[in-house]
Amino acid sequence: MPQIISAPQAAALIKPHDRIMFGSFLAAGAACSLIDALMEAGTQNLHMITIATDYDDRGVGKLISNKQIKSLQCSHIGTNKSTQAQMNAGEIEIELIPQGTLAERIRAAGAGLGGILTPTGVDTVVEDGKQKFEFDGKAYILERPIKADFAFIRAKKADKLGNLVYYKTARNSNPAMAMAAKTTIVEVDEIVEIGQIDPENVITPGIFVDYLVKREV
Amino acid sequence: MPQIISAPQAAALIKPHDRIMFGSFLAAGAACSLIDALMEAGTQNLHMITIATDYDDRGVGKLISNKQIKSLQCSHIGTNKSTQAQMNAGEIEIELIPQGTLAERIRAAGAGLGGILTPTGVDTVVEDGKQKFEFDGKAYILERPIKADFAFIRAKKADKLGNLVYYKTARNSNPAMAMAAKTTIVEVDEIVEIGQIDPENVITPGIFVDYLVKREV
Amino acid sequence: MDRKEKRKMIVRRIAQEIKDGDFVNLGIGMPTEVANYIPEDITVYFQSENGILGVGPAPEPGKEDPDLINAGGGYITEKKGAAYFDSCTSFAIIRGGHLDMTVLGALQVDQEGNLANWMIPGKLVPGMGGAMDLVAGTKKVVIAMEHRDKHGNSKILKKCNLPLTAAGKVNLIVTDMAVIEVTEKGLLLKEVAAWTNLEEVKQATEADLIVADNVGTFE
Amino acid sequence: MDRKEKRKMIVRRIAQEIKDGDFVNLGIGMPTEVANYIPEDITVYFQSENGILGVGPAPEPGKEDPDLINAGGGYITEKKGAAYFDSCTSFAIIRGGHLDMTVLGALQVDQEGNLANWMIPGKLVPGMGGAMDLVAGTKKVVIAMEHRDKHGNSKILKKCNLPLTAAGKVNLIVTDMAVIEVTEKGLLLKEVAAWTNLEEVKQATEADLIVADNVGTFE
Repeated sequence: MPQIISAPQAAALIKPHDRIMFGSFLAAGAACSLIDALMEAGTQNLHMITIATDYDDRGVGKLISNKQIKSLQCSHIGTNKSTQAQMNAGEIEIELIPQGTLAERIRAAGAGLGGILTPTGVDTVVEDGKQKFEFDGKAYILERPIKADFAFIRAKKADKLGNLVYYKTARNSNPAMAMAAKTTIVEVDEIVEIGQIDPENVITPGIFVDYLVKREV
Repeated sequence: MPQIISAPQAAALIKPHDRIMFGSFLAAGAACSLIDALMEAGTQNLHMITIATDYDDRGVGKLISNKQIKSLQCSHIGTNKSTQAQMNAGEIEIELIPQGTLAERIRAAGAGLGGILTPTGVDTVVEDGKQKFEFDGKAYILERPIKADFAFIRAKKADKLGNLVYYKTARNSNPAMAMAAKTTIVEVDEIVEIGQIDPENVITPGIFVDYLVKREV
Repeated sequence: MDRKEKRKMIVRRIAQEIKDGDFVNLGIGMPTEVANYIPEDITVYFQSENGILGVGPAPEPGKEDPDLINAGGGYITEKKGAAYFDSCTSFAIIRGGHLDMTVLGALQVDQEGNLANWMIPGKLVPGMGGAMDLVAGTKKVVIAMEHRDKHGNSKILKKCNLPLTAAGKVNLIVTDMAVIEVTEKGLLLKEVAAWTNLEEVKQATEADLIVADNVGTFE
Repeated sequence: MDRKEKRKMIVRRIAQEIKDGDFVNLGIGMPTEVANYIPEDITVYFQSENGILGVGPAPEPGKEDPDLINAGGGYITEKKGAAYFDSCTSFAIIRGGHLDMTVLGALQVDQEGNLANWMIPGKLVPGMGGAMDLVAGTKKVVIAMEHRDKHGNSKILKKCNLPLTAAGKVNLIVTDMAVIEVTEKGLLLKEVAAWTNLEEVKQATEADLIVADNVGTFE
């Protein structure tokens, strides 16, 4: 059963050089209280895994503006000037990954797979250094799982077992990331009693959840 | 938007040698009206993809008892005497696949992946003839997607767009199979108007559904 | 015809490619506007890769929900019959070939159907986002772009020189000057915009063009 | 002690391995009975690979639901806080290492921790079902079986000769005679059933046994 802690307590679990997955898509579905607490804690040299670096002043991008991120795996940085600037200055190391491949690599980590073969990125720079396959005339590249020490997840509601439901397009990468980290911390609007979420509607079963944090922003 | 047809009309779409996926787990979540209609049609030499062959007189097993299945990919046949007998008599060709690998191979087909690497089956006969990989001291085998011409899906409810919700453990392989066939036919207890299923609770989006059939048994 | 009018013409023309019942993903920028030109007598469901099938029009002012956005970050509403899903399912839809069409912008396309739209080395590196998956997986890939760049150079080349998004996957190119189909034999010029003419299109195009028997017009 | 009592003893002993808050998958047959011996002061969530976390006890007669079953096809109920999911998510939980324990039956185990429990060539081929995934992925693999087969031969071997379910993945073997841990050095005999003794266990076991310093008893 997950432990209920505060955002600062969650942030205190993070050490320099930890690998953290951040659910979010252009700030929708970002765990804002956790991000703010991590900024407050000031932990540096973190590795960020996220879909996009959101905005300079909103979503996961705030941690980049605050210079806490040393390296980054994501699919898009175009909406965040700090990321571009730090990349150009050599202050941040970036692996750009096609968004569907990123999602699937995260899922593979959570599902215990050793990798997936995808046609995405074939004949582009994405295939560089990767093993290539051809079946029935179609080419695929082998993409390896992406794991993390922590996942910062945003859900709408959790019961005390950690069963989660999400809200509209704030769902995005959160369910996959919840499966793929050693420790999953979930920021929710509401924590309800066991039995108050219909078992048919649970998106992330509680087995994937380690900590619950009540959203404060 | 999916077309609403009868079970006999659905069965009439099937031709000998077609590859059909059948959602079901020991008869829970089997599309019984579709199976009965296919027995009535008597189409033979079919290839069946399913989790288990259920029972001789219940679930997908009825099609085996009725000698309509020429070849079979599944994870378990222990509950069906007809399957065992036809296998021993050389009348049916069987590929036994670990259940999680079966699910993942079906999903891979639906998701456009060229395969997945799984640790399941390493150092067993399952790895025979397959490409093997080792990463960080752990071994994996490459498993290829399983596609089909048709999927016979059982859901609880559909709206007229084909958005589906399931019922308890009748969900099982149905959502993955709904994604993986050229033509997906869904048997439902109830067809409701568009807008009557909460968008948050849709398990299979209508984009995967070609035909809806009202359950009659 | 000013630039704004030309862009409207492009998206209006692309809207005609969409059929009743299609599932379509619209890229960021100009492609997003295609949704505004769908005829009222057909039903189209728009997918957005951040996790929704059934994107509705922009909300009324004051009703924006920061957790209900499209892939460009724009506020949207939910169409009746919509479904939400996570990134994995979203890209299963995309990569798995379940979408009928995607409309994307481009920096360059070439006569082999190659597309470059995600980076200019040393200058602009926004990242590929979902574009590589969309182009790899969707049944019909339509490019919406201006025919020439701001220096007047052709964006339709014999061979792309920017890093590719995907090779050989583009099906149709719609610009402010022409409608061009990518065929096995090369680029087939099918329509010329009413404001220009065949000769001007040829001059504005670096790639080899095969001119269709009956070149139409669009406006 | 009759056979039925011995089987009860096995599952009772295995129940003691389960800790408060554990997520556990129980195999078909004898392992399923482990659920009946969980102490009341701990909370355990049982997963069944057909798509539920939070398996409750068997329903009252007349309340069976053919769409609410466990992996053995037995009727179950839904525990408060349960969740349903599809086969892919179910095996993501299993293969991804998220379960604390699985309890499975066996035809043979050996001193390298190999397990054979899915076929006897030319005789019985039920198929592996979910067993290969469970053994490959779960943190702790516990085997529940009788120590000897019906001919009196040891089922704990130096080397399995039936087709394997997985290699080197078994952690604990609980039989009607002994509790044996699979360690890097070999099989560590930790407990002997109260109805028998160390010498009888050794005689009934083909595999090499390392006898623990303080061999306990169980009953």
